[in-house]
Amino acid sequence: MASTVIPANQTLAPTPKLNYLNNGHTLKSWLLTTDHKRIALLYLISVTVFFFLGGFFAMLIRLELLTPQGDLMQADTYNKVFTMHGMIMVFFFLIPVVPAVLGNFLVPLMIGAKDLAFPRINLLSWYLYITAGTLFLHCMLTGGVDTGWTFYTPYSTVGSNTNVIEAGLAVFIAGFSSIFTGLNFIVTIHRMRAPGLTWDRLPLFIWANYATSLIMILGTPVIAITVVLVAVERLFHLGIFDPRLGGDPLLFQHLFWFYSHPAVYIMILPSMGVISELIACFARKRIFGYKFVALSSLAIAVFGFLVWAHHMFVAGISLYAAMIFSFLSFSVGVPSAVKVFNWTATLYKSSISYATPMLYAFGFIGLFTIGGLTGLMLATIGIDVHVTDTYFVVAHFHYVMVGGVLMGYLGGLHFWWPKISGRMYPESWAKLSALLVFVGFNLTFFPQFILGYVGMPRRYWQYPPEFQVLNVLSTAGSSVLAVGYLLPMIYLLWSLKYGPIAEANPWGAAGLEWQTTSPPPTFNFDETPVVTWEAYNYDEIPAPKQLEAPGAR
Amino acid sequence: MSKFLPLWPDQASTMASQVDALYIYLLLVSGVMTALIYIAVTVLAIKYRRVPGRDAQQIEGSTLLEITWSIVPLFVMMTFFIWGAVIYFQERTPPADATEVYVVAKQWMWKIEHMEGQREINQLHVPTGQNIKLIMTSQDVIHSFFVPAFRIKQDVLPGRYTTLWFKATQPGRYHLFCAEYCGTNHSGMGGDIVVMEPQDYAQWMAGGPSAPLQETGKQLFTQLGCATCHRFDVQGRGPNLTAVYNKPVLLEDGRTVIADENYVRESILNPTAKIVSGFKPVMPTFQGIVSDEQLNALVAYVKSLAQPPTGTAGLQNQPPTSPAQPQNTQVQ
Amino acid sequence: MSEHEEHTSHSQAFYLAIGIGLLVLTATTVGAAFVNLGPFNPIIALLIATIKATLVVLFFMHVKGASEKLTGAVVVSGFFFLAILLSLSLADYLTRSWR
Amino acid sequence: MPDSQAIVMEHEAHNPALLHHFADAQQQKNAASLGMWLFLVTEIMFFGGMFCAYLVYRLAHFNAFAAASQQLSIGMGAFNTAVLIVSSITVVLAVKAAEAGKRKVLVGYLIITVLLGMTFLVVKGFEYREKFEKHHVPGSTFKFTDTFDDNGKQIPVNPKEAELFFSLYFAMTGMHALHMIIGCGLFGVLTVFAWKGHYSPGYFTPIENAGLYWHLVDIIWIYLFPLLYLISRHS
Ligand code: HEA
Ligand code: HEA
Ligand code: HEC
Ligand code: CUA
Ligand SMILES: [Cu+2]
Repeated sequence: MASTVIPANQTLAPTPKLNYLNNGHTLKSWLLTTDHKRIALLYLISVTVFFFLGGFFAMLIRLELLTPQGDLMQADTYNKVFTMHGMIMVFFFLIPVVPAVLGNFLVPLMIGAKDLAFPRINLLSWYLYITAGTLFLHCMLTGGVDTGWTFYTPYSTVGSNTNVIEAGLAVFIAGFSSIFTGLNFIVTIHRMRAPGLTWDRLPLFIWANYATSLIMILGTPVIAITVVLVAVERLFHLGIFDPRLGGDPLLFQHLFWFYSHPAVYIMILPSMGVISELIACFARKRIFGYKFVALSSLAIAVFGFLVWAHHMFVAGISLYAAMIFSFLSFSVGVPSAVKVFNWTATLYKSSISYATPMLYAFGFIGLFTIGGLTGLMLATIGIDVHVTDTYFVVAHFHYVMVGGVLMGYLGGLHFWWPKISGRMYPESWAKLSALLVFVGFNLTFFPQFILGYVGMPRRYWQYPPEFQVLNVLSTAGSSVLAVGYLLPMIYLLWSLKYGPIAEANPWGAAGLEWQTTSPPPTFNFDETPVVTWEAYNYDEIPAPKQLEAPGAR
Repeated sequence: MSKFLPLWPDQASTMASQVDALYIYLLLVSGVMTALIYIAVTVLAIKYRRVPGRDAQQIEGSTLLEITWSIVPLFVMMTFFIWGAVIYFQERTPPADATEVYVVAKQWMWKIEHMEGQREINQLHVPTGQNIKLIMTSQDVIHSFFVPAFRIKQDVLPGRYTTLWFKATQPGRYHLFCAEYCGTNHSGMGGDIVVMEPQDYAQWMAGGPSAPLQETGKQLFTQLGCATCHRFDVQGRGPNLTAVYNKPVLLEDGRTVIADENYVRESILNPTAKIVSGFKPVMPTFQGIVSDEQLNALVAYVKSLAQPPTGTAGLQNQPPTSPAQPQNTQVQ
Repeated sequence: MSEHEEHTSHSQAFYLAIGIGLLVLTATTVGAAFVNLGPFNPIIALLIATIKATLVVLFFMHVKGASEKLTGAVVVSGFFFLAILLSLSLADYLTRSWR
Repeated sequence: MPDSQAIVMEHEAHNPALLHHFADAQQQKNAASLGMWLFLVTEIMFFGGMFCAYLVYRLAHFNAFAAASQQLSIGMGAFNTAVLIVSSITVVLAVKAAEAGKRKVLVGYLIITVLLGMTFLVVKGFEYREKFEKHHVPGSTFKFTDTFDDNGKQIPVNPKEAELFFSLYFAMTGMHALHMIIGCGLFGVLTVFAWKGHYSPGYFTPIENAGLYWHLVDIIWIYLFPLLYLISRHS
C-alpha cells in the first residue's frame, strides 16, 4: 500500500488515511476479520481462483471439441471435465460471485450501515465456502465426478463410480454458505438502513440483492436435502429415487430444478442490479420507471419458483404438467422485459459517457436479450423437444450466464474498483478487454445455437464430422475470450500498485457508498448518514470534469 | 444440406416442417425484438453521448409505457406458448394406427425389436409414410432417443415405458443420438435411422427370420405359467386377458385406470400395485424373472389379444375402434 | 424499525392450557386413526396436525399479537413456497399414470 | 479485532452482548429475531423436500405404505409426540422465566427440556433397534413379509415398495433426530450460560431464539407422526 503504515495499536486514531485495507496487516487480521469489506475481498480472491479453474476446464472442453474424434483425452476424462467445469462455474463461481463479492462489499455501504447484521455469520459463510471449495478440489484431485452438474439419478446413485458423495457434500456446504449470505442480507436490509432511507429510496442494487436473498433462503435448502438423499442412497442404500423400489428418478429432477431454476435468478438478479447502477451513473439519470425495475426483481424471484419443470419437458413428465410449466415459464419473461425496456428508456435524453463499466452494461443488455429470448424459445415446448440437451441449450445458458452475469460482474468490478482498492484502473486497457470479451464471446457461443438446432447433443466427447466447422469457430472464439478475461486480471493487479489514487467519488455517482472515502474506513461512515433524497439524484450531483475516469490513459 | 457446414437439419418427418415453421416464427419475432433493442440502444447512445454543456434530463417514468411493454410481450409470448403447445400435443399423442416398435436402451446401445420379430442394434429401419410408435424403456440409467431429422426426442427411463411417434417422409439415413447423459460412452450411443420406401422396407422385413413379437410372447405366456391363471376358456384365478388392453379397468380400491402399456408392464412386474376389482392379489411378481425383452414380448402379446388378428402379415395393426387415447393412463 | 412489544409472554396457566390442548389433540388424532372414515382419515389427521402446528406457531412462538407483522409474513411465505413445491410437483404426478 | 472490541466497550458498557455495528439493543434484538425466523423458513424448505418425496410416493404406493406403516409402533410414536409437546411447554416457560429474570426457574426448565429431548431420542433409539431386529432397515438385509394389518386382513404388498417407505422413514426421522440432537446440545450450552447468569430481562435473545428452533422441530414431528405412523390403522 502506498499509504503510511499505521501501527496496530493506533488503529483508533482518527487519521483520514486509515481505511479498511490498512487497518491491520497481519494474516490474522484478514482471516478472522468480521469487516464485510474484507470478507468481500476474501471472496473476491477465492471466487477468482475458481473462475480461472473453471475457465481452464472450459478450455479443455473446447480443445477436445476441436476435432470430431475424441483424441485429446479419454471419454471418462471428458465427462469429468465438463462436470467440473459446470459445478465449479455454477456453485463456486457464479452463485457467489456478485452477491458475495460486490453485495458483501456494497450492501452495508449503500444503506449507510456499519456492517452486515451478523458479521460473524458472514465470516462463517466464507469459511463454509472455502471448506466446500477445498472439499471439491480434493474430490477433483482424487478422481473427480462425472455426473454432469445436474447429478441426475439413477446415474449418480448407481451408474457412476466416481466421487459423487464428496462432490454432493461440497455442494451441500456451499449451499449453506449461500443461505447464510442471503439471510444476512435480508436482515441487514430490513433492520440496518440509515435513517431516512425508505424502501422507495433504496438503490436498485439493494432491491436486486434482496430478491436474490429470498431465493437463496427458499430454494437452497431443497437442493441441500436433495443431494443428501442422493448421498444417503449411495452410502446406505436408502433407495429414495431408486426405480427398482418403485422410486421415481424424475422426483430427483423435480427437487433439483426446484432449486436450480430459481438459482439462475440468484445469478442474474444481482447482476441486473449492477447494471441499473451503471446505467444510472453513466447516463447521469434516475433509472426510468424506478418502481417497476425494483418490483420486477421481486416478481422474477417469485415467478422463478413456478417454472422449474421446463427443464424436464422430454423427461417423461405428464403432458399436462409440461403445458402448465411452459405457460408459467413465460411469466418470468415479462418482468425481465420490463427491465430491459426501462434500461433502454433511461438512455433517452441522458448524457452518456462510454467509460468501461458502461461498455459492459451495453454488452449486458445486448447479450442478455439474446440469451433471454432464446430462453423463451426453450420454454416453447414444441421447440424444446428438438433442442433440449443440445448445444442450443448450452448456447442459451452461456449467453445469460457469461454474457449476462459475468458481463455485469466485470462492469461492476470496474465501477467499484476505485472504492474497493482506492486506485483507478487503466481505462484504455479496460476498454480493449471489454471489446475482446464481447467479440470473443459471440464467436464462441453464437455458432452453438446453430450447432444445437442442427442436432449436436451436449455432453458429447466425439461428434459426427459435419459439425466440425462450427466447433472450430467456437474454439477459436474461446481463445479470444480467454485473453479478454486474463487482461483485467493483470491490469487490475497492476493498478493496485501503480494506478492513480482514486477520489472518494471519481464517477460523480449517486449512492451512499460514494460519500465515504475510497477505500472506506472500517466502519464505513464516520457519522451515520441521514438520507433526505431519492435514489439516483443525479440532477443534484455535478458530473465529473473529464468525460471518463481521471487518470484515464 | 451441406455436409461441410450444416446450417439447418434435414427435414425427414411430418413433424419436422411444423417445428421448423414455429422456429422460424420465433426467430423472426426474436430477431425483430433484438434489432429493436440494439438499434434503440445504439441510436440513443450516440445521440445522447456526453457533450459539455448538455445535461441529462430527469424523467420519472410512465405507468402507461410500463403497462404497454408488459402486456404486449406477454401477448407475443402467448402466441409462442399456444403454437408450441399444439405441436407438443401432437408429438405426445401417437395416432391409433401406428406400427409399434419396442426399444430397450442400455449403456451404451439401443436394442430394437419390431413386432414382426426383427431385431436390430443401434439401427432402426422404418418405411416412409407409416406412423411408427416407439415403446421404450431402459435397463439402467436414463437415456434419450433423439432423431434431429425428425425433430423428436424422448427420455428413456428405467422402470417404465415412455413412447414416441413419428412418420418419416424422406428415405435416407439419419442420425440417432442418445441425448441424455448416461456415462462413459454417452456420445457413442448412437446409430442410424434408415428410412426406406415401403416396398424396400417390406423386402428388408422379409429377410428377417424371427417369429413375430407376440408369438414369442405367446410362448412365454405358457412357459412362465401365466396361462394357468389367465385362461381364455373358463374363469381362472386371474382375469381373462382378452380385450383388456386400452380399456378402462376397475380396481379393487375403486379407481379406474386405462390399461395402457405401462399398466400391463406394471401388472407383470408389480402385480400388487393395482388389483383388479374382484380378484385376489395372488399373482406373483415376475420382476427379476423376465428380461426387458421378454417383458416387451409379453406386453405385445397381451396387447395383441385385444385386437383382432390382422391380415397383412402383422405389418400393420388394425386401428382399434376406440378413439386414440392420450399416451398416459388417467387415474380418475 | 418496529416498536418493541414489551409483553411477549402470556401467563403460565395459559401456556399449560395450550399444552394440554395439544396433548388432547394428539390423543384425538391417534383415536381417529382407528376409526374408518374412508378418505377422511388422512384429511382429519392432517387437519389436526395443522391445528396443532398453528397453536404452537401462534402462542408458543408468539406470532400472535405480540410480534410485528413481518414475522407473520416470513412464516406465511415459508409455507407458501412449500405449497408451491408440493402442488406443482403433484401437477405432474396426478396427471400421469404411475408406471 | 482490537478496534471493534474497543468500540463495543465504549458504546454500551452495561450490555456486553451489544455489538458495535448496531445502533441500540433493540435493533440488535430485532435483527436476531428476524434472522432466526428466516433460518426457520430454510428448515421448513429443507424438510419440505422430503415431504414432497413422501407425498408423491404415498400416492403411488398406497398399499405398501399402509402395510409398512403398520409395522411402526404407534405407542412409541404417540409417547414421543407427547414428550415433545411437554418439552415445548417447558421451553416456553423457560423463555417466560428468562423474561422475568428468574435465573433458577430458567435453569430448571432448560434442564427438563434437555431431559425430555433425550427421552425422545432414547425412545427413537428403541424404535430403530426394533427395525433392525425385524429386518426393516433398507438394504440387502431388508425383508418384508408382514402383509397383514392389525385386524388380520391381508394387504397385498410389494416388499420393494415397503422398503421405499422405510427409506423415507429413516431419512425423515433420522434428519429430525439429528435436529433434536443439535437442539439438546444447544439447550445444554444455554443451561450453563443461564446458570452463570448471562441472561437478564434486558437480554435473553439466545433463549428466545433457541426456543423458536425447538418449537419448529416440534412442529415437524407433529406432521411426521400422523404421516408415518397413522396410515390406514382402521378397517
Ligand atoms: C443466469 C442464468 C439463466 C437465466 C437468467 C435464464 C433465463 C431463462 N431461461 Fe434458462 N437456463 C439456464 C440459465 C439461465 N436461464 C441454464 C444454466 C440452463 C441449462 C441447465 C442445464 O440443463 O444444464 C437453462 C435452460 C433453460 C431451459 C431448459 C432447456 C432444456 O434443457 O431443454 C429453458 C426452458 O424453458 C430455459 C428458459 C429460460 C427462460 C424463459 C428464461 C427467462 O428468464 C428469460 C427472460 C428474458 C427475456 C425474455 C429477455 C428480455 C425480454 C425482452 C427483450 C422482451 C421482448 C420479448 C418479447 C416481445 C417476446 N432455460
Ligand atoms: C458461470 C458459468 C459458466 C461460465 C462462465 C462458463 C464459461 C465457459 N464455458 Fe461453460 N458451462 C457451464 C457454465 C459456465 N461456462 C455449465 C453449467 C455447463 C454445463 C455442464 C454440464 O453439462 O454439466 C457448461 C458447459 C459448457 C460446454 C458444453 C460441454 C458439453 O456439453 O460437452 C462448453 C463447450 O463449449 C462450455 C464452454 C465454455 C467456455 C468456452 C467458457 C468461457 O467463457 C470460459 C472463459 C474463461 C477462461 C478461458 C479462463 C481464462 C484463463 C485461462 C484460459 C488460463 C488458464 C488458467 C489456469 C489454468 C490458471 N461450457
Ligand atoms: C397365480 C396366478 C397368476 C399367474 C401365474 C399370473 N397371473 Fe396375471 N393376474 C392374476 C390375478 C389374480 C390378477 C388380478 C389381480 C391383479 O391385478 O393383481 C392378474 C392380473 C393380470 C393382469 C392385469 C389384467 C387386467 O384385467 O387388468 C395382467 C396384464 C396379467 N395379470 C398378466 C400376467 C402375465 C403376463 C403372467 C405371466 C408372466 C401372469 N399374469 C401370471 C393371477 C396370475
Ligand atoms: Cu445413453 Cu446417453
Ligand atoms: Cu430454468
